[in-house]
Amino acid sequence: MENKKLTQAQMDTKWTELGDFFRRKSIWMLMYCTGCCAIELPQAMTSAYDMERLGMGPMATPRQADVLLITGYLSLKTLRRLVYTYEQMSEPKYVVAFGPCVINGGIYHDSHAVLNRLDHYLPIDVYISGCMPNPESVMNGFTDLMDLIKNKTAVGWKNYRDNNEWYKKNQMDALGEVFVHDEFHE
Amino acid sequence: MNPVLLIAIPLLFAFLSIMNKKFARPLLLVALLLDVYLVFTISKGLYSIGGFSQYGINLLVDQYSLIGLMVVNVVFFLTVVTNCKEVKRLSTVLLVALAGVNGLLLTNDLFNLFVFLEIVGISAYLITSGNKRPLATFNYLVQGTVGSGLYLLGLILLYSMTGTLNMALILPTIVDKAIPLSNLALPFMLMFIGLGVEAKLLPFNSWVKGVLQNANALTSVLIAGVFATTIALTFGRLLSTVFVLGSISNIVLVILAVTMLAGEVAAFASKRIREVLLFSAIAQSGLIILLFANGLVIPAIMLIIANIVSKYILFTITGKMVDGTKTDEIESLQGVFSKNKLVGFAFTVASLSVIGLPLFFGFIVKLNILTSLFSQYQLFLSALILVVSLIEGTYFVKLLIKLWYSVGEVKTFKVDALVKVVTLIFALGLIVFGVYTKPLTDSLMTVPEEMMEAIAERGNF
Amino acid sequence: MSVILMSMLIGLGVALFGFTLQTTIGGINRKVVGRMQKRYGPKWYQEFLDIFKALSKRAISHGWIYDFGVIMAVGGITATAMFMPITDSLVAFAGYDNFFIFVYLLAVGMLGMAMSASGSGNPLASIGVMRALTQMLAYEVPFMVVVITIIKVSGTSSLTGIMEFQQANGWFALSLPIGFGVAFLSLLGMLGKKPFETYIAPSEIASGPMVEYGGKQLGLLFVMHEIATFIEVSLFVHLFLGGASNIIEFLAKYFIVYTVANLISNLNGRFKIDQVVVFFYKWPLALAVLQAIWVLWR
Amino acid sequence: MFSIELVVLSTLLAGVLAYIVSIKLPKLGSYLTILASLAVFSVLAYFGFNNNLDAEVNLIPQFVLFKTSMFGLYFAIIVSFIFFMVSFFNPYFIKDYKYPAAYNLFYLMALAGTIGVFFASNFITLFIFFEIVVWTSMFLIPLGKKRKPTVTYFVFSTVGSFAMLYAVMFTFSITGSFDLAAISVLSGKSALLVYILLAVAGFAKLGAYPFYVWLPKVLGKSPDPVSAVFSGGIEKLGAFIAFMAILRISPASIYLEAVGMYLQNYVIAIFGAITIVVGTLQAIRQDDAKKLLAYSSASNGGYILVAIAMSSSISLTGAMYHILAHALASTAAFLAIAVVHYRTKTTKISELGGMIHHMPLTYMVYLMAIISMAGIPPMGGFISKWLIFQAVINKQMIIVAVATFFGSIGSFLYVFRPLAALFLGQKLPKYKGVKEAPFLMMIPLIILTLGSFYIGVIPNQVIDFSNKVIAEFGFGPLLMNEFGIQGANGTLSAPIIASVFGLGVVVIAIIFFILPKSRKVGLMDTYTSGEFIYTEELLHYSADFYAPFERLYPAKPLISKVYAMIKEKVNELGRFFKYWFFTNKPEVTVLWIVLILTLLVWGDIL
Repeated sequence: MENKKLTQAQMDTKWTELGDFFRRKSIWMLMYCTGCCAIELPQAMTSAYDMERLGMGPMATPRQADVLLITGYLSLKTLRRLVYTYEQMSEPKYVVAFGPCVINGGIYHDSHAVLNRLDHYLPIDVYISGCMPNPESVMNGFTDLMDLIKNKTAVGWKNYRDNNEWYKKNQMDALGEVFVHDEFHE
Repeated sequence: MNPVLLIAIPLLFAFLSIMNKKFARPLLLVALLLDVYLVFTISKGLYSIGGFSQYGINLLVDQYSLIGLMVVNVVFFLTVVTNCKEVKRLSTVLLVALAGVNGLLLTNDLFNLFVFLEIVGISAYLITSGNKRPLATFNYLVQGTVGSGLYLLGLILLYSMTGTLNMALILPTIVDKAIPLSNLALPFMLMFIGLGVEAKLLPFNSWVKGVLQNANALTSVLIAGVFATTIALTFGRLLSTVFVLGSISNIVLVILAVTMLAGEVAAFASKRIREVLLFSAIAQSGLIILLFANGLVIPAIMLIIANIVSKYILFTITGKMVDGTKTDEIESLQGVFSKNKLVGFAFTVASLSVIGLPLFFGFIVKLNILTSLFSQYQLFLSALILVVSLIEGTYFVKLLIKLWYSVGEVKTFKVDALVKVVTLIFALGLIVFGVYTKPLTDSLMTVPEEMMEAIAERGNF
Repeated sequence: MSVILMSMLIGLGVALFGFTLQTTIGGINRKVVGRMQKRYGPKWYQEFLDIFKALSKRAISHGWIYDFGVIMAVGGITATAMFMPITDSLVAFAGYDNFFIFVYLLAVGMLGMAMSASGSGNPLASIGVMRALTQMLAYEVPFMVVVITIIKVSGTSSLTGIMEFQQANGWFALSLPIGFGVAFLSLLGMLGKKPFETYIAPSEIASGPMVEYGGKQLGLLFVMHEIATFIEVSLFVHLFLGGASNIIEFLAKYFIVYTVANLISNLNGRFKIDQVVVFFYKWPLALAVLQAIWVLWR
Repeated sequence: MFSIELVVLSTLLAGVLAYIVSIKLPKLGSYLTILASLAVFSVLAYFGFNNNLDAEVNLIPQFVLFKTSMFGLYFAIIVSFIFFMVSFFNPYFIKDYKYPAAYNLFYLMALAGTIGVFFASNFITLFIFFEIVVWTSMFLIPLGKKRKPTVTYFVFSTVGSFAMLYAVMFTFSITGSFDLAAISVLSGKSALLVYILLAVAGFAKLGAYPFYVWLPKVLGKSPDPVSAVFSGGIEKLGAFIAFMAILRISPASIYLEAVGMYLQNYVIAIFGAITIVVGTLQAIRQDDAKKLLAYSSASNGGYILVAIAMSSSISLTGAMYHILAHALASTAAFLAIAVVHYRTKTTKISELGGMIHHMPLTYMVYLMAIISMAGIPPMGGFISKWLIFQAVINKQMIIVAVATFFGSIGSFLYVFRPLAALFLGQKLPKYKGVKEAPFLMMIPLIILTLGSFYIGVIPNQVIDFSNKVIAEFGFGPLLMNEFGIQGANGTLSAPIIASVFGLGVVVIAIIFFILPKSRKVGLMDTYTSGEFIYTEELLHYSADFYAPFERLYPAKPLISKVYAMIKEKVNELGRFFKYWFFTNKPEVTVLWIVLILTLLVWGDIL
C-alpha cells in the first residue's frame, strides 16, 4: 500500500517535470483584477508588448489556468474568493503578485479592509514591483516566472500543499468563522 | 293461441285493478307474466277480431311483430320488476299501457293504430305525471294531442282516397287506383308528423327534454325504452309497407338526418347525465327511422334491439344513481362507479355498445347499417352517421371516464341485487351477441319478405 | 480481415496526420493573426506546447461521466477522422467514405463532449452546450441542402467519388457558387469562428462547455477540437474545391480555406445565439434551397 | 404449427384470467401479463420465423379471418416484443392504479388486438381488431395522472378508424369484397378517396400532422408503461395502415417529374415533413420528459411517412428499419424515464437533476436510446436514417430534405435536454437515497439497449427480413454485401463504423489512462467566478433549457387552437339546437309543424 502511494507520487513528479518543459513556454493566466495594476495588462497583451509571443494567454476559468495574477491590493472581502479560486486551479499552479500593496499594503496599509501581507495567505512565486508596474516590468516578471519554472524553483504550490495548515490558520484568522451559509451570507 | 289475448288480458286486469287497488300490483305482474308467456307461444298468422275482417280490423303476427313483442314485453316486465317501488300508484296505468303497446305492435289497421296510439299516449302522460313536473307533462300532452290529431287528419285524407284502412291493402290500392304521388304527399306527411311527435323526431320533440330530464328509472326506461321501441317498430312497419314517400322523401330524410345530428350535438353540449342520455336517445330514434325510411329493415330492427337493451341498462342505472345521490350533474357524480363496480360495468358495456365498439352488439349493428347503406351507395348518409357517432363516442367516453374516476369525494348510491343481476345479464347479452350473432341474424333474415308477403297477399293469407 | 486491420492502421495514421496538420496550421494562423494585429505572434508550434502542457497537468474529475464523455468525444472524433480521405487515392476505408458518416460520427463526439460538460455540474457548461446545439441546428440545415445538391449532381455520396467528379467536371465552388458561399458560412459556424462563437463566449459564459476542464481532459478536448477542425475543413475542401490529387495540393487548399476562415473570424464581433439561428434560416437556407431547386428540378 | 386465432384467443383468455387473479392479487396478475406477453412473443417469433403459423383454423366460426404475411409478421413480432418488454414494468406500477385488474385485462386485450390487426386477412377483421385496440388502450390511459387525454385519444383514434371504416365500406360498395387486396383493384377518383381516407387513418394512429395533438397529451399523461407501449407498439398500427394505403392503392394523378413520384405521395411526404418539423420544434420546448419523448415519437412517425411515401426499395427498407429502431429506442427511453418517475415521482425535467449518480444503468440505457433516436452510429437509428436520407436525396425532394435534416439535427437538441438536465447536472439533495431500478425493470432496459445496438452494428438479418416484406409489395430487395448496405449513392458498412468507433474509443481510453490521474472533486466544487453557492438547485441549469431558441416560435401550435375551435363550435351547435328545438313551450313545436306543412304545400303548389 505504502509502496504504491509512493509510485503515484513519483509518477506525478515525473509528469510535472515533463510538463514543466512545455509549461514554461505556454503559460495560461487567470487574471484576478482587483486593483489598479490590472490596467497594465492590456498593454502587455496587445500589439505593443505582445505577451502571446511568449506563449502566454488569458484564460476564462481557474480550471484551465496555470498562473493566477493578483493585480494590486487585496481587500479582506475578496480574500475568500481568491483562496477559493486558487484552490480550484489544478496543479502545478503559480501566483504572480503586482505592486507593493500585496507586499505591505502599499498606500492602503492602514485601512481596516486591506490585507497587508498576501504571502501569509497564498504562496506567491513572483512579485512585480512598481505602483503601478509598467508593462516592461510586467513582461519581465513573466520571464522571471518562466526561468523559475525552468530552474524548478517555482514551488509555491508545493509550499501551499506542505504548509497548508499554516496557510489555513492565517486565512481563518483574517476571515473569522462564518456560520450562515447561503447565497447572501458567507 | 290468439294474440288478442295480449291486449285483452291487460285491459281486463286494468278494470279489475280499479275495483281493488290492493291487488293492482300483483295483477300487473301476473298480466305481464302471462303476456311474456303468450308472446313466446303464439304462432304467426293474420287474426281477425269479432268478424270485422272485411273492415280490416285484424291483428298480424309475423316475424317482425313477433320480435317486437318479445323484446318489448320482456323489457316491460323487467322494468316493472326492477322498479317495484315506483310502480304502486301506476299499476292500472301500466296495464293499460301494456295493452296499448301490444296493440300497436299487432294491429294491421290504421285506425286501430290511432286508437292504440292514443291509449299509449294517455298512459304515457299519466306515467310522466309521476315526475311532478306538471308543465313538462302538459307540454307532452299538448304535443301528443297535436300529433295524434295530425295523424288522424292524414288518416282521414288517406281513407278518402283509398277507401281502406287495412295496412296491407293501402299500397296495392294506391297502385290499382293510380293515385298521383302529389296527392298522397299531404296525408303521408301529416301521418309522418303525427307519429314523429311520439317517435321524438326533431322539430316535434321538445316534450322529450322536459319529460326525461326529470324522470326516474321507471319512467325513463318506459318512455325511452319500451314506448320508443314500440313507436319505432310501428313507424317502421308503416314506412316499409304503407307509406309512399315519393316527393316528400327529401323532407323526411332531412328531418331525420337533422334529428340525428341535433340529438348528438345537443348531448355533446349537455352537462347533466339524464340530459345526455335523452338527447342520445333522440339521435338513436332518428337513426332508426332513417334506416326504415331507406328500406333497411334488418339493420333497423337490430338497432332497435341493441337500443332497447342498452337504454334499459343506461336509464335504469342512471335513475337509481340519481335517486341515490340526489343529483344528475355529471360533475358531482364523478367516480360513483368506483364504489359500484358491477353496475358500472353494465353501464360501461351498454355505452360502449351504443358507441359501436367491437366485442359488443352495437358494433355488429353499426357494421350492418353501414354495409347496407353502402350497398345502396348512400355515401353522404353513411358519412353523416360516422360523424355523429364520433360525437356520440366522445361524450360517452367523457361520461364514462368521469363516472369511473373521481377527483374529490365520491357520492354513493345503493342498487338492489335484482337490478344488478338484470343489468348484468343484459350487459353480458350485449357482449355475447357482439361476438356471436348468427341466431339473431338468421331469425331476422325473413322479416322483410314476410312484411312484403302480407301486401302481396292483399291481407288475406 | 487483414485488409480491415490495415485500413484501421491507415485510418489511425490519417487521424494523427489530421491532428498534426491542423495543430500546425492552427499555430501558423495564430501567427498570421498576430501579424495582422501588428504583433509578433507566438511560435508556429505553440499549439503543440499548449496541448502537451495541458495533457501533462494533474486535472480534476467530476465523476465517471465527466471522464467517460471525454473519451467518447475524442474517440468518436478520431473514428470520424479515420474515414476521411486526404487525397483521392489516400483513404483508409475506400468506398466507405460516405458523407453521412462524417456528419453523424461527428455528432458522437459532440454528444460525448456535451455529456461530459453537463456532467461537470457547472451551469455555464450546460448553457454552452445548449448554445452549441442550437448553433448546430442553425448551420447544419443549409449546409446539408447544399451537400445534397452536390451528391445528387455527382451521383455519389462518397467523398472520393465527389472529388473525382470535380476533377472531371470542374469544382463545385465554381459551378455552384451560391452553395459555395452558403457552405462557407456554415463552415464558419462549424468551426465556431466569429461571428458564430457564441457557445464559447469566454467573457460571458467562461468558455461554455470547457468551463470545468483543466489538465488532461482539456488537453484531450483540444485534440478533439483540432481533429474536428481537420474533418470540417477537409470536408469543405473535398466537397467544393475539387479535393486533391496529391498531398501538396491538399495542404495548400486546406491552408487557404482555414486561413481565410480565420481571418474573417478576426474581423467580426459575436452574434447572440438566436441571431445565429435567424441568420442561417434567412438567406443562406433560402439561397441553398433555391439553388437546389434550380439545379435539380430544372 | 400454431394457429393465429389460438394466439389471439388465448391472449384474450389470459387477459380475463389475469383480471380474475388480480381482483385479489393485483401483483400476481401483472406477473401473468409478463408470462402471457412472453408466450405471445415467443410463439409468434418461433413459428413465424419458421413459416409455421397457421391462419386457417377458425375456432369461432364466421367471426374473423386471418392470413399470414411477412409484412404482418414483422409488425407483430416487433409490437409483441415491445409489449413483452414493457410488461416487466407492470408489477411495479400496478399498485398505483385505481383499477389494477382492469389494467391487466386491457393490457393483454390490447396486445391481442394488435396481433389481430397485423394478421387480418380482410378489412372487417382488421377494423374489428383496430377498434379493439382503440378502446382497450383507451381505458389504459386514465389510470395515470389525468383523465382528459382519454377523450382526446378516443376522438383522434376514432377519426382515424372511421376514416378507415368509410374507406373499407366504400371499397366494398364498389368491388363487393372486403378482402385486403380489393383496394388495389380500385381506380380513378374512388381510388383517390380510399387512398386519402386510409392515409387519414394511418396519420391519426401514427400521430402525424395534423393529428399529432393526441400524442403528447396521451403519452405525456398516461401511466409510464402505457406510454411506452403506445410509443413503441400501438402507434405502429398507423404505420401499418399507411403502408397498405400508400403502397397498395394507385390512384391516377399527376406525376411529378422533378421528384419522380405521384402527387398524392408527394403530399403525404410533405405532411410527413411538417410532422417532423412541428414535432421537433415542440419537443424542444417541453419540460416534461414524457411529453418531450411523445413529440419525438410524432416526429419519428413523420420520418416513417416520408419514407413510405417515397416508395422505393431503399426508402421502404428505411421505413421498416425505422419502425424497428424507433420502437426499440423509444420504448427504452420511455422506460428509462419510467424508472426515474418510479423512483422520484416526477418527470418534470426542471425538478430533477443528477440522476446519473443514483441510477447509472438507467442513464446508460437512456443514453443509448437517444443515440439511436438521434440517428448516431453505432445504433439502429443511424441505419434507418441513413437509408431514408439516401432515398430523399435520390428523389431530390429538397423541401422534404430540409425538414428531415432539421428533424435530425433538432433531435440532438431535444434528446439532450433530459440527458443534461435530468440525468446530469447537479446532484439535487432532495433525491438523496434514490436507488437504481429494481432488478426486474433492468431486464427489459438491458435487452432493449442490446437489441438497439445489435441492429445498429449488424443490420443483415433485419434487412433480409424487410427485403421479404417489401417483396410482398412488389419491390426489389435492397442489396447487401458482407460489410455494407448498398444505397442509392453510396455504401454503408455498419460493422466497420462500429469497429472503427470502438477502436477510436479504445485508443483514446488508453491514452487517457496513461496520462496523470485526476483528482476527484465534488459537483459543487465548480467554477462560479469566485462566488460561493451552497444550493444545488441554483447551480443546476434545467428550466427553459433552450430559451433563446424557443423565443423564436410560438408556444402553442396553431392546429391545437383549430381543434379547440371545432370543439367549441360543436358545443355551440348543441346549444343552438337546445335553444330552438328543446324548449318548454309547446307553441314552438306547433310552429315548426306548421312551417313544415306550409313548406310542403307551397312546394307542391309551385
